[in-house]
Amino acid sequence: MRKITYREAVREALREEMIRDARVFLLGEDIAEFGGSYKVTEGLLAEFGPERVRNTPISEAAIVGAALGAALMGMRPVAEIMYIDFIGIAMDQIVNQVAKVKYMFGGKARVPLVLRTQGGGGRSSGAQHAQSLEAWFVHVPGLKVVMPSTPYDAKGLLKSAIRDDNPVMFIEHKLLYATQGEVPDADYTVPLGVADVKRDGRDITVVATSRVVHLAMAAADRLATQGIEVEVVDPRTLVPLDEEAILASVKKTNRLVIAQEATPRCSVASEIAAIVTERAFDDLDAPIARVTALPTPVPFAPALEQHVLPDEEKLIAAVHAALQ
Amino acid sequence: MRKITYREAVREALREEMIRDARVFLLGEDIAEFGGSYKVTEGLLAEFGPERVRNTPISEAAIVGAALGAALMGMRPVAEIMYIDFIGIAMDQIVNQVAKVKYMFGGKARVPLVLRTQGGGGRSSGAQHAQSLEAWFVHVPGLKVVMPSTPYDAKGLLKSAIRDDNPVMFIEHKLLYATQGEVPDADYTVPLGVADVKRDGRDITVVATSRVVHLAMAAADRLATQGIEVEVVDPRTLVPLDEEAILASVKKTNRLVIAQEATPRCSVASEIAAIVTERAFDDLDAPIARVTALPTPVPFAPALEQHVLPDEEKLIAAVHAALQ
Amino acid sequence: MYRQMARIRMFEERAAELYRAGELPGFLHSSVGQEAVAVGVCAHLTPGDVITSTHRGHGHVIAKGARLDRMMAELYARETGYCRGKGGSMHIADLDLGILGANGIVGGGIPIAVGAALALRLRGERRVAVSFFGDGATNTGAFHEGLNLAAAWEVPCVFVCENNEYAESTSRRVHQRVKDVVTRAVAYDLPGTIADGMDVFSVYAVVGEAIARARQGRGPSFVEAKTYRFSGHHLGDPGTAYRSKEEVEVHRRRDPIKLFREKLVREGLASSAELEAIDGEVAAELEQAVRFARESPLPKPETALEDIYS
Amino acid sequence: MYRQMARIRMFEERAAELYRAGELPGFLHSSVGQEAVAVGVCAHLTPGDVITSTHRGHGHVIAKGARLDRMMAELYARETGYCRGKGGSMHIADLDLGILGANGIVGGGIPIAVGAALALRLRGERRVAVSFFGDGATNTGAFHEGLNLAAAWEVPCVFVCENNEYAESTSRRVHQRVKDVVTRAVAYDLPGTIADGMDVFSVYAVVGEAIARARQGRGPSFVEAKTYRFSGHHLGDPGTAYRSKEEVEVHRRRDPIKLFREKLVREGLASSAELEAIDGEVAAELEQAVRFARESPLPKPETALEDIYS
Ligand SMILES: Cc1ncc(C[n+]2csc(CCOP(=O)(O)OP(=O)(O)O)c2C)c(N)n1
Ligand SMILES: Cc1ncc(C[n+]2csc(CCOP(=O)(O)OP(=O)(O)O)c2C)c(N)n1
Ligand SMILES: [Mg+2]
Ligand SMILES: [Mg+2]
Repeated sequence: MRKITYREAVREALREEMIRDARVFLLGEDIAEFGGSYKVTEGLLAEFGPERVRNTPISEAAIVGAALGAALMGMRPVAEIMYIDFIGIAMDQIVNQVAKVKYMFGGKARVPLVLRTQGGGGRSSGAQHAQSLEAWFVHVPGLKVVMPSTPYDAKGLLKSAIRDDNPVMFIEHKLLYATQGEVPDADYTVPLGVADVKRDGRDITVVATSRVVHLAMAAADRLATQGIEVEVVDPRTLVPLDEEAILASVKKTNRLVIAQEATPRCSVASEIAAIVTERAFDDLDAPIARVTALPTPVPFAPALEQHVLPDEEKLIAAVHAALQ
Repeated sequence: MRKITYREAVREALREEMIRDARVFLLGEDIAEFGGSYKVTEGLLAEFGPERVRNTPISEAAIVGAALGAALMGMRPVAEIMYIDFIGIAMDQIVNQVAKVKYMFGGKARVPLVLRTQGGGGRSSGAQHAQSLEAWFVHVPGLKVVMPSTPYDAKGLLKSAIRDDNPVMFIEHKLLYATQGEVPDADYTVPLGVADVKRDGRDITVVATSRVVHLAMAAADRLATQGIEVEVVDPRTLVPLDEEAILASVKKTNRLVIAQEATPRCSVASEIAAIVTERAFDDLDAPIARVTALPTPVPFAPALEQHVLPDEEKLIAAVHAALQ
Repeated sequence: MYRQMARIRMFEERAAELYRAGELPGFLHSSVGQEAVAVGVCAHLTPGDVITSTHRGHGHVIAKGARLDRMMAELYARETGYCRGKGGSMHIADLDLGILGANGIVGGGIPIAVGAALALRLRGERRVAVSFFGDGATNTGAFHEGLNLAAAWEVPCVFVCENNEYAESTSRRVHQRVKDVVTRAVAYDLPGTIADGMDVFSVYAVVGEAIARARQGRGPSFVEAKTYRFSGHHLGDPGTAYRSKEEVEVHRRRDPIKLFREKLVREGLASSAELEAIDGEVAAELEQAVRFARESPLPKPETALEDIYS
Repeated sequence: MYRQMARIRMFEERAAELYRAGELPGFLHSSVGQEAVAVGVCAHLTPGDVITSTHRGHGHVIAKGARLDRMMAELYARETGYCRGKGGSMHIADLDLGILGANGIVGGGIPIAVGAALALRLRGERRVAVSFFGDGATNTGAFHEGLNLAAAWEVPCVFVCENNEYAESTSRRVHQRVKDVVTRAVAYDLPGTIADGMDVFSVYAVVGEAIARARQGRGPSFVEAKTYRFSGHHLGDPGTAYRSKEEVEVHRRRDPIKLFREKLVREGLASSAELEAIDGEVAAELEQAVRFARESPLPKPETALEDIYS
């Protein structure tokens, strides 16, 4: 199969859905001539023109609000928030309007809206350009939340998100854009709410999200040489969460490490830990461990950032501890 | 000891700290003549004048940003966000500025800022006036988070918060304002980061926050008549969290129910469940249960709201299940 | 138009009564005194046009075509209400009528209206969007971002500020320095006009131009309607802690319904008897609405879990 | 003033070199072309006055008194940097110098400056706050809420918009309709003036009045400095996808440092030799700064856990 980058995979999904459905359009800061901060939308202005690839002012609240208004009128906007770090500005619109209108209106609304954004550290971008804030959105009923880790998933999930009639937060990772992976030529989708077992293993389950899936895969390779078979489960969508897939893996391995780039408190890792203790307590042979960023803002200096973010070593140490 | 309401306790803390320290001042929407939406600041305009009790425009981002600027200059602002539901508008200022300036500046800043707000349902206020959003702030390093359940705690914790050199989210509950409790006449503080065992018991631990502490106490009374002795632990501050107090109780009772009014996913209940499975796995004789709001926006109709929010019955059922 | 104004006034007054009698849960923001704005604006709108409204939204949605019975049922938190009892007074919506919702967040509806207008523009339709909001809302970031975006994109949206001189208890003198709210239109290079919000003819004339402009693809514009709320911020606020009796009295003398009636009769457009007949019909409609609401079933508790996702 | 402009220019150019050589992590936003604004403004400020700055903040903080060595050390992510390597280019701050921080959030510093000014006012001090921001920032909610609050409270704050006609790649024609940014001052009933941001004398004169007003307790005001950035949005953006070579050329001809030199020499205020001597001193200071940075220790990894709480 051909290999393309994660960036290209996202772009292809946008492009193909724009061709497929005239109601799909894009809005966001510097997505037109500039092709977006991470060049995801490059070339789309030329192909679809300025009505469907719309540069906006620096107005994150209005970007989201306008996307909502357009969605309520039957369009299928895909809005981009340049960095997830800026999403606080749009938080009211996302949480009080986008997530709730359908419910508040007694069901009589459809909100086919995708909010694309990217997060994560590793580029010395500093505390306001490197966060992982998915937990906020998982906390809020009414939103779906997607975090793809591979080009294949990115393309297939984004297509599902655009075709979904609900608001979807689609969270990419800045360090993944240049990564490569196999992606079919033909149209396909990856359904929301279905986890993917990225590696089979019998000794321990590692549930990992976004870029940390790759750290987990690398750690699993190294652990395999020590005779430890790690099962790597990538939920891919955090809402809806494929609890059954996680529980099935834990029932098999009886040990669980949860790994993410976000800070620990009230995070997706906390949530998965809580679910598994609630629903598979008797299957656990060891405490559940979380491998997360340390609870600090993301520092600028590479040495500090590396210290704060999760990495292979930390994962391997957690696996060893859980196997004790 | 004299009894006063939770509302009066908060007001007394504000008043006494304003007398004690000229750097303390208040800002927020309708806090002056109106005395605030829930009448907490009533009378303070008359006593301290319009320079220190400042009505603001409807500009939550500017309220927080201005409070931060004043704090950086050595003042000790107490800002009010009328409903925690509106805090999305200030989210960027809180998370990217208030929580991070000290760190980003390499430690060279003090941010003695209190953000008072109130949350919670039970008054048919609808989905945009009844949320419990503390988890967002617990997720973010750099903030402290306080949720008092009694007049005594409210007064003592607010005084500590105002005297603290860090930003503190101080989250009250609208249904608690009218509740009464014993509060000493003399000056006292309740330290941040110390939980309170609101009721001793040997059979099971219920960790509960804010208004749900009272539901837990009522449930415990009823369970006591069935011979079940519930220990009710109120963390009081969520950051810093008194993990030791929770673990000590679990070590004693070996069973844990966590109860809160917020929605479940990535919540404080998830976090406490994760901590306890990490740190006291072997002490647990039963799965940890969470009693939370159902994962929906808060509905308007009383019958629906009641169905969604936690109550005594749900708590009692969870305790019974955990004791099975 | 007279009927619509009467429907709003009587709906608000009846709802206040029922609220005080303890029949309605939650809280209510009365638009009594501001009826001429809602009606003068919506008289220009077709069912295909859309509005976004506010916490003080009963008038807007009635003027835009909402049924009193389903509104009252919503206030009564019944299954037959516009939102199946899930929304309440602050969230009444009906997409089929072009009502994109009242809103509990001040300023929250403004960017939504801009997006709705963008959709109309993208599809080349000659429909328009109207966003209602108060003077207090013009201090929110959402207002600024929304109007700037509308101007930059030239979408068919009309911004109607109901300036009643207060945001809850906070006088405009305290919350903003501009003499007229309409001054803010300049910041977006938008046309802006002031209407007498107590005079439905004035509102009708001023807004007519703005809507025509939008419908013809000539871009957004701004209208400030100077009005006043006769009651407190919500039922429960007597509205006396921050404004004088005299001030309220002065405005009450320009009651928009009284002014309208007088004009209609003076100019021979309607007789007192005709107007009273309309009042009678509206009163009957309203009693029917209250009956409908009271007799409607409460939502089943389990329905709380419906309507979150499509 | 000449020295300050030279320090900024050379700092930016040296940092760009080092960045391209791979010595500096993260990303950098160069203020080359905009030096006259930073310098013309800060020439009025005492150490007790405070500023808030932006992602493009090197010029502001240098003009406000920051040391080049500690700045360079921060860009090098060293323990001796202004932020101990925790902040980087976008977060340089020194409260002792009245620098309340560069800022990675567009518009984020504006309300902070308003609050700082409020503190000065509450304490009755004659110090002032200045907030720098770009044209793009004037579309943010924070700008609107901040300026409105400053106006309502009459705090001693001067708002300085560096209008370089672009927000990243987005031309002002696309992101806002007003012909001059300063028009927006009207929305808050604030005095507003335009300065030629390529002419340090013009900036100095215009801002001088605004700062005097604030210092005398006569309230906030707004200055638009028309300027241009000679490089791309950040190092890495060639700045060519969205603007023509000709356009850049036209502006480069009005290089603020060149203009300033010419004027100084023409009017006999300084000789070329004197200016070159200054350049030489600055170059030496800068090399010293680079040496300091390179020789400074990296922060210890564990220090990542410090400085979160007091
Ligand atoms: C973002 C936000 N902040 C605060 C509130 C609380 N609140 C509700 S109505 C109101 C005043 C609104 O004033 P205005 O826009 O003038 O409308 P009016 O009530 O006068 O019709 C306030 C502060 C809110 N609902 N939303
Ligand atoms: C809230 C927010 N949105 C978007 C960005 C990304 N961003 C960084 S600089 C910039 C453009 C800023 O334009 P302007 O205010 O004119 O300043 P200039 O870069 O021209 O100096 C953008 C969009 C950001 N940092 N913060
Ligand atoms: Mg008003
Ligand atoms: Mg610019």
